[in-house]
Amino acid sequence: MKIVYVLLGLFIIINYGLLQAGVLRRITARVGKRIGVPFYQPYIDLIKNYAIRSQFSHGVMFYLGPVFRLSGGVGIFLFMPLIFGNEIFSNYSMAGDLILIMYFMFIGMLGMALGAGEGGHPYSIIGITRGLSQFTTVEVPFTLAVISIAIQYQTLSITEIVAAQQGGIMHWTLMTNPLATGAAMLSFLGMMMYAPFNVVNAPQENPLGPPTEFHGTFLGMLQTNRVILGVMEAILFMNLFFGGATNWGILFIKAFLIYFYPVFVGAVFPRYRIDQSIRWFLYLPTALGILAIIFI
Amino acid sequence: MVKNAFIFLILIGVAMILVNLFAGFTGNVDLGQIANHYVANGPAEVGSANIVTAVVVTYRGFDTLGEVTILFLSAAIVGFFLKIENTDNTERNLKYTSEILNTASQVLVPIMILFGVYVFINGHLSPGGGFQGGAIIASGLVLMFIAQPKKEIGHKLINIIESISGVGFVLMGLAGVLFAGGFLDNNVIGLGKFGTLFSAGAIPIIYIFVGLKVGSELTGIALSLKENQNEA
Amino acid sequence: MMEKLNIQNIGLTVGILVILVGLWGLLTQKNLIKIVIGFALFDTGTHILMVSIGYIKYRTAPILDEAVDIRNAAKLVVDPIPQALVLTAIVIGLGITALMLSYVLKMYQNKKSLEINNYKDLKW
Amino acid sequence: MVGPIYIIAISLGTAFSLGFFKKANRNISFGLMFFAMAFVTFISGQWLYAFLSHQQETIQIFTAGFKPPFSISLQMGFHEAVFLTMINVLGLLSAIYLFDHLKEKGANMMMVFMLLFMGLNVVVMTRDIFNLFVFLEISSITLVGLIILEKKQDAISSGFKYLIASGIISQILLIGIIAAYYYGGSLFINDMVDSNLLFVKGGSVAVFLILIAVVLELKPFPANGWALDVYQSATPGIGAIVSGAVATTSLFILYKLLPIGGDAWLLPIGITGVISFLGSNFLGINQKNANRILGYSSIGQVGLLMIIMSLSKDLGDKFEFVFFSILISHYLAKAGLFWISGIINKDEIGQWNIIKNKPGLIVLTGVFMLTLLGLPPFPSFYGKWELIMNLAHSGNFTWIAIILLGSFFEAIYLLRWFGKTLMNNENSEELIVKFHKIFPAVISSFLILMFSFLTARWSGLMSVKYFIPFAIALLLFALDFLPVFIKNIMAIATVSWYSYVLIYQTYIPENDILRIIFGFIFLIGAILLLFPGFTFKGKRRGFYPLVILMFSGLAGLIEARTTFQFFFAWEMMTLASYLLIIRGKNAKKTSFSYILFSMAGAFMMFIGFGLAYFETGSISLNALADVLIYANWVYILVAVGFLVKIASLGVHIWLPDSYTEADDDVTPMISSILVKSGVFGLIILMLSMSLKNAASSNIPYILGWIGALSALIGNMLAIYQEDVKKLVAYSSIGIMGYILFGLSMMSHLGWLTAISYSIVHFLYKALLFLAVAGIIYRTKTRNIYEMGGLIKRMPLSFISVLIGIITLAGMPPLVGFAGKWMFYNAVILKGWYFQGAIVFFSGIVAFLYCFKLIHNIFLGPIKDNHRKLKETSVWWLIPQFVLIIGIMIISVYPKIILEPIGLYLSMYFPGEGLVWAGTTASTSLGYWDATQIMMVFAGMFGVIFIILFLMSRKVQVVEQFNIVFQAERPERPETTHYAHNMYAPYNKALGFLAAPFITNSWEFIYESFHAIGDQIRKFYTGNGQTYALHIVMYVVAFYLFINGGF
Repeated sequence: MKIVYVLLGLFIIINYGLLQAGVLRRITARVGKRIGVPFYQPYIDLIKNYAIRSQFSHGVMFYLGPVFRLSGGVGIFLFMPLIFGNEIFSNYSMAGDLILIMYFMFIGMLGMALGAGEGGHPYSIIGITRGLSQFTTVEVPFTLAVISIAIQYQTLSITEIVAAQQGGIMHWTLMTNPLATGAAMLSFLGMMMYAPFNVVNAPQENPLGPPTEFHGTFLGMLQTNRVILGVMEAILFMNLFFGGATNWGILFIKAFLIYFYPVFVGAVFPRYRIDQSIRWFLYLPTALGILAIIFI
Repeated sequence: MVKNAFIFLILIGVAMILVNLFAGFTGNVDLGQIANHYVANGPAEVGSANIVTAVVVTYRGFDTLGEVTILFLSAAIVGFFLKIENTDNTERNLKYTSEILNTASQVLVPIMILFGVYVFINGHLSPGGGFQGGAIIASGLVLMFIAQPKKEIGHKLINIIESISGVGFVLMGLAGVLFAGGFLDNNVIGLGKFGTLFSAGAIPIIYIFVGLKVGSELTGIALSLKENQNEA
Repeated sequence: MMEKLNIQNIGLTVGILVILVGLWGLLTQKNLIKIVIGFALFDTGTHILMVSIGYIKYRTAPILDEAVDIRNAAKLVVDPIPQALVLTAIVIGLGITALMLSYVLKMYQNKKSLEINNYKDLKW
Repeated sequence: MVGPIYIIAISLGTAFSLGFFKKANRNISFGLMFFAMAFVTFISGQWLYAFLSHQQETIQIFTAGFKPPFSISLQMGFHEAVFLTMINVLGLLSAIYLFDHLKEKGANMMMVFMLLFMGLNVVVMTRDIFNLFVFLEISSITLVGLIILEKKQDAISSGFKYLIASGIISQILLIGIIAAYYYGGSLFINDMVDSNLLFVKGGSVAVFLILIAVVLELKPFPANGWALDVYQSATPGIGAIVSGAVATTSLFILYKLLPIGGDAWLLPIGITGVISFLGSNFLGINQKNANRILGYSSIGQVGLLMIIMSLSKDLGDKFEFVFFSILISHYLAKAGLFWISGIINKDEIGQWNIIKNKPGLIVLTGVFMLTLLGLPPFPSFYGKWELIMNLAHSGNFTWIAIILLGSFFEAIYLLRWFGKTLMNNENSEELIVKFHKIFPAVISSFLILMFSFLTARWSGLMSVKYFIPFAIALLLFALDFLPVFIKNIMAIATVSWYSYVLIYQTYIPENDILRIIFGFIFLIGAILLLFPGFTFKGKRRGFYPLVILMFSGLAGLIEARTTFQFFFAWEMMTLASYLLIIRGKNAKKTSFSYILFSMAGAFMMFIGFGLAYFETGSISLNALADVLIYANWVYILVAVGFLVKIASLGVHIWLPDSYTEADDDVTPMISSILVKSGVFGLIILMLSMSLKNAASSNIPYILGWIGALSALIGNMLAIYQEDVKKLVAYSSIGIMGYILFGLSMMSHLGWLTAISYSIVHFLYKALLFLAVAGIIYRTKTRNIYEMGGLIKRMPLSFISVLIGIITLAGMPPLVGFAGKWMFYNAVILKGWYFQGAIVFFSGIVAFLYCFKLIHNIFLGPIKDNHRKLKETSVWWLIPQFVLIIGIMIISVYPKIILEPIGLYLSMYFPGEGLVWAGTTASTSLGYWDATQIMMVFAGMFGVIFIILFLMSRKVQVVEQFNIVFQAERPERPETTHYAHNMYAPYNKALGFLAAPFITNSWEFIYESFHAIGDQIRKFYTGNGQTYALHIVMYVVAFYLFINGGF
């Protein structure tokens, strides 16, 4: 029975994610004084990709790469409690806590990396090395923030963290532990890989970055994953710092706002070189994280 | 020069040590207990009129054996060391020696050898002994080398004498172990009458061996050195 | 002063001086032969010390001939032991000196030099 | 029995009568001489036997039939018998060794040769000091004679130097003797001891002169330039005599005359010994000339023996054991090395590698050098142990420090020399080994082995069962001619039997979790890692004995209950692993640094044990818990030994190259098994010292930081490696730091993490190294950018590496995640946030090299020369898949290892720990259900895979386009390959963290040692006169020192 609700939740998340993506693309277009695509464009892309008949593969790992990738995204969804106080939509979060989710992000990356790697195109591997390199330092402030809130709430279980934040905006981590929130939100920029940290799979230049190796169904899976992953990371931050959500409406609003923030930053700031971004995460965000641990 | 000054300082240190060494020296007034024993009982125990000889040959005979060995060794080493590799030493032109020296040596050498023999035979009665006698004999022979450089004396004879006397010495020592109190005890053939030539047990015999050995060894050394000299 | 100036002390002093002279020669001379001579002097100095240690005033050599009567010989003769020892020591010194000289001879034959500074092949 | 006097009589008689045969056939004279010496040896041996077997009284032999002091008397007692036997045996062996020399040089030299030993015999026996002087002269004159056995120019000049020096010394002795006669009235040593010489004015100076002469006979540093020249220039056969027989005799003289000086002289002698020991060993580091090194080492050893002699009071009844065990080892080993040097006949130690293809000679050299170093199982090891422990017992830690420091200097040059000996040589000149030259060395090595056994039994520290491994090793060595296949089977059988006896029969009944775990890692792991051995062709000479020794050493660690057993096993394991590593083709330099670090660590541990013994008076390991006053010291000292083994930051520089250069199947052994010995040691140490007493509670904090930093630096360095083995090696440093951090948290979870993680690390590190080795076995290259695309050729290896890195990176659902999860909880509970953060950061950094590893080997386009490759040999794959199965089981059901360990730990950390509800483990912070995660993941993965499969019809596989090079450069094209210098931007950003400043600083220290030594040794000007001056200066300085001049 639970499996049904889990799939339902997944369905909701995917649709929401697609819409959100379309809307945000439109907003950024307007910021850039352009008309932009219709908000349902992501649906079209997705359907088109899944519908493409011709398939090329470079080998087993190339074939399995997207599977790994999507498993990573779906896995995060599966182990994340969505709606607080709602047994149905707490998914499989009883199987593991915050740490599990943090480490589940890696599986997707690894799968992507392996898959693209077998493609054999040097640009994809260059993109992967960049991505991994940036990722290592992005994680540092986030880890510090997590430790900080773990000290604060004396738990690593997301459900309990959310529970501790109930009862008004003043109880949110945002208020009770602003330093940790700051550090985490800065590293969130890096996780979402919008500008200035999007040199990894730079979308404007062609062809660069792992996704360009894939097409058709493979690419469709990657897109699906990106949608799910984006939303889920937003939800993760919502749960950790913004008091979680007690119903779908709040979830959508909070998720949208949290997701909008890196897009906004990306629309405003130019892009970093990879070594610059690596260092950047070790300066201000890490400092914030350390302070968050000291002044908890 | 600085180095020498430094060495001078060091030597002052040495001098200080030696002075301290004899700081407690107050001339003897009487014989020590051991010396006393030697002088008092020497005649009875060893039967040699020359107490020094008694000490050298019997009481501390073992030292003497070692001493002979040392001479023997240095002779052997020098002999080995200075052996002429190139046997064609014919072109060595040696100093011409004067007629006087030549003639004199012919007279003197036998007398010197005879005197040497006398000295070591009477070692237990009068001053002297094997070493002195041997040295005299050797000097006689050295005189002969100087007088007649051309005259060749084979090492073989010297070696034979050396070996015989050496083995004889050791055998006398063993005789001491077998027939008397211990190694090199001279009391193997009776002490004889005190103060006569045939007295003091084995001492004269040992001294004969020592004399021959020392003589031959010193000669050997001199001979090797001579064969090496080559001033052209 | 006078009683300090007896044969023994003279002997000791001379011995020490000879030893020092020998050492000086041994340590400062550059000529191999002179070094050997220095060593021989050192040797001799030691021998002088030995003999003079055994000496006793107004006494004669430890040979019991008609000059010395056997009954109270112990009152009449000097200590025989140092004399015996010095005899041995002299012979040993002789042997070593002979060896040294033959070495010098050989070194000279090989390098045609008596300068000790020329024999520093092995070092450090 | 034949009286000792016949020793003299026969030698002299024969020597004199040799004159008859001068011209005759030289074989006759040699035969005579040899027979005489053999008989002399027989006499002394017979007396020794008499003293050992039944209560033989010490006897006096009076010459001339008068009692001493009136005549010269000889003494034959137990000590005399021992020394005489040693000297004469050496004489006999040297006679054999020098056979052709003596025969060529003729009767004169034969006389000289045998009279040397006659002289030494008398010197040992005589009780009359003037007589001693005379026969000392004999021995020095004969020595001078033998020096010029070969009339080489430098031999002659060094002989002259020797004459001058020994002349001065003997004159000093003579003056002393005559003065002593005047003041004491006797030349009989016993009388001199009884007399009141020391208290007469001037008498003390006489004693001083006598003793200083004896000391000078021992060639004390720095007044020993002449002796060194002799060692260097004389034929090695003579060197053997000088350091074996003459030095031994001089020691006995000191032992005989020291009572005259009384106790007041013990300290000065000890100080002289210290100066010699430290000085000459320190200068030895700079030497290149084999014989001269041996000279330095002999002088050092004599210094050590002088120290021991001066400490006889503190050593008490152990004195004889210590003295003789060290003396005999030195005497045999040094002589043996001189003989080998004579066979090799090369001055420069760099040229010694011509024995590369002579295994026999290599083994001999190894035995001798390791004996000198006092490594187990050789006699000096027990001697050193007793020495240090007894000194510790009486609290002489200055002496301990000095002794160990000197031994370390000695280790430096001897081991470097040994390394050079094994260098692979280009010059193909063949070495001819005459039988009569090798024979003495063989005999002495046999004697060494015999004495190893005897000393071990006498020391009473070893029970017979400790010799089983050696027996097996010797057996394997004897069977070395067999092909690898059979020997491998034998080795596996041995280890299996061992593990059966230890684990199944001992620990499981005792339910001793810790020992079960490490027994499993050490022994079962050994069985697995021996399988690849089947792929090796040929003989692999000497490999299997070492392997057996290493693993039995590891087993000994688990077995050990006393500090001695522990130290023994530790040293043995270190030694064996060193010899295994050095077998690698280019492993000489790196194995040198490995053994140096290990020995330094071992010495520290040694001092630590000594300190503990000093306080508790017990050598039981548990007694460490009772150390209170010096707890911090003991803790640090012992811990350093273990930190070296797990290559913590600061002492890690030996590890990467050693792992890289070792044979491909040795690397997994050391990297996944051997390092765990350090972990085990730390656990033992912490269990007894951090838990049971609070005295040293702050040290774990420091260790924690060290661990965190090693984790960071290890991983950082791993990223940039282009050599695949080196990459994995550096990651080992990181993981070990991680384990160290877990242990030093001193909490239940921390320890649970560390211990379970050492199992996991064993599994995946062995897996990775085996896979990598299997790949290298095929590709014949270690450069990672020369591989690629191998997934199609070696799918099985790919699976191994994939599993390996997923576990290493700690991703769910595999068991690596268990470590990370417990770790978070432990860190947050413990409150070590920043160290924790560093460790997590390094954990993420680990991704970079994990990906590099798997991608650059298996993915991307394949290289042209690899298109034909096959999957690697099955012998590499079998252990890999056993390990994979292990990982999988633990991943699905981690409870099976975590729960028992938890139970075991709750003995020490009650209250905390994991709470198990079904398959869910939970702490006060979080929860985690490995089984469920695994199921969810599997289900999800399967579903998605099926979806993809259904949606993607008629997939056509296409080759990659070979566009891996951005542009060809004529030289080193790989630099433009994308896989070369993969993480350049990362290096640009954070490269400073990987700067090799630690390596540089260590090298700086090493270099400056050399520089200093180079300056110091300049005072050996090579001028005989200067050496004479040194002697005189030494005397004066010593005099001033004695009389408080300064």
